[in-house]
Amino acid sequence: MTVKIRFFARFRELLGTDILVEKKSGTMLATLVKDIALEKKEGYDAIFDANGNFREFVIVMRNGKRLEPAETATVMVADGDEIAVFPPVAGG
Amino acid sequence: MTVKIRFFARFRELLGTDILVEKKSGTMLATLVKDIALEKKEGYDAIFDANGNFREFVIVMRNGKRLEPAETATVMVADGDEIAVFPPVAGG
Amino acid sequence: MIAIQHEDVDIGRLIEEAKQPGTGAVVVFDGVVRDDDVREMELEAYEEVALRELEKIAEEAKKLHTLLHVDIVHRIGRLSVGENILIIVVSAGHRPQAYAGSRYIIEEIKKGVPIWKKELRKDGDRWVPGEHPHGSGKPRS
Amino acid sequence: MIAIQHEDVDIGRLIEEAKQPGTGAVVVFDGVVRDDDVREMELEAYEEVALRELEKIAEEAKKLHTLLHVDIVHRIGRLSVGENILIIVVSAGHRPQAYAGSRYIIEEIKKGVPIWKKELRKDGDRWVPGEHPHGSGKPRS
Repeated sequence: MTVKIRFFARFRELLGTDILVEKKSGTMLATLVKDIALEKKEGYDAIFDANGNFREFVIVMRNGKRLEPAETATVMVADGDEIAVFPPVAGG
Repeated sequence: MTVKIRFFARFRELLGTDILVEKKSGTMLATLVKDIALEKKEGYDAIFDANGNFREFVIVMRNGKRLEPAETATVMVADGDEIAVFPPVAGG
Repeated sequence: MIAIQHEDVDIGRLIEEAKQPGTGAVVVFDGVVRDDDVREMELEAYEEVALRELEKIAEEAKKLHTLLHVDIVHRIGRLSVGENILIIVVSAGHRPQAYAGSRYIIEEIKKGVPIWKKELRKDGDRWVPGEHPHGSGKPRS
Repeated sequence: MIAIQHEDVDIGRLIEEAKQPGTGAVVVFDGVVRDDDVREMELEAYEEVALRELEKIAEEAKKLHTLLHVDIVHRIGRLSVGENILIIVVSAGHRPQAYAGSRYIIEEIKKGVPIWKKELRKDGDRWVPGEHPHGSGKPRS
């Protein structure tokens, strides 16, 4: 199955964006993001804490809907999902 | 001496405006306005109460400075004065 | 610009001119002739005094709310439904000052600037009563 | 119009179009690139989600503050000092609703719309931190 990952702002600068990932079905959302982020230590450290959990300020969306941090460890991604990971917003 | 009286809004419609009055010096401001207003009963009644005092909401200015109601009875007009008499403002 | 005039004004241009160095927020208030059974509005001012009061209010607003620029244009004469009556443009470093300064100016104008409005209504003409209660609605001079 | 776009917009035209029947007050908020040692600003949005959030905020503001019309235009891309970042135009029957509605919209945008700003500064670039404290700054979806 194919999942798209979109990073924004600082995370985008560190890790790129619109990344298409081929994964086995059954992959947890947090695991998927972690695998991508691991490609660059600075990117990983920006998003995950020392225990490998999303940092408290990090926002994760799946298909445009925000997930609670706890959910990210238990939600499985599905074919065609769009996962967005970004820092607190600063528009306006 | 010559004094100019300016009425505004409803008072202007009733009494006209930019009225030049020739008076002896020593005339009190209230007296001057009353004399002019008496020319039309509806105008007089709009500005003065049954006791001949300025109605409480009426605003009186002399040369662009507001006078307290009590002052109007004791202030003498001087040559070249501009007296303005108007209802509460409603701009904006 | 602080003005009492018959002509309308180009708000877009005022906004551009309000962008003094340090500007992060511009707030515009535009008061418009509302169609409550009104065909037209006739506005009248004690012009010299009204202009002086607007200038005072602009200076006070700048000081009280750290505004960088203030425009107040109050129109007089005959205006139709939808036309601009009063345009206030303020700029500030940040939005709280810009909103508060804009609001301060309109409230002070309603309270104390000698301008009057007459509604030319389908059911007859009517002088608009001041918004402010008995004893207010008086210029502060 | 509710839009996220590179292009600037003609605020004067938006004001005229905001004058729906019943309008007595139009309030415009214009957020501008401020020259705090900034040369330019680079804005980025999660466009589909940000647009949806702006549409929601506009609908909420209309209901909560009895607004007659709402425009929100948030620009993205590279903007220079003095350029418009965010334009909010609202109309209402009376000024308290127009001011409150305008303010509601900007505060909600700051809280929860996925847009980010990077300052290109004389002393290096910097992502602007969200105004909202830890735990906020999250879209409400």
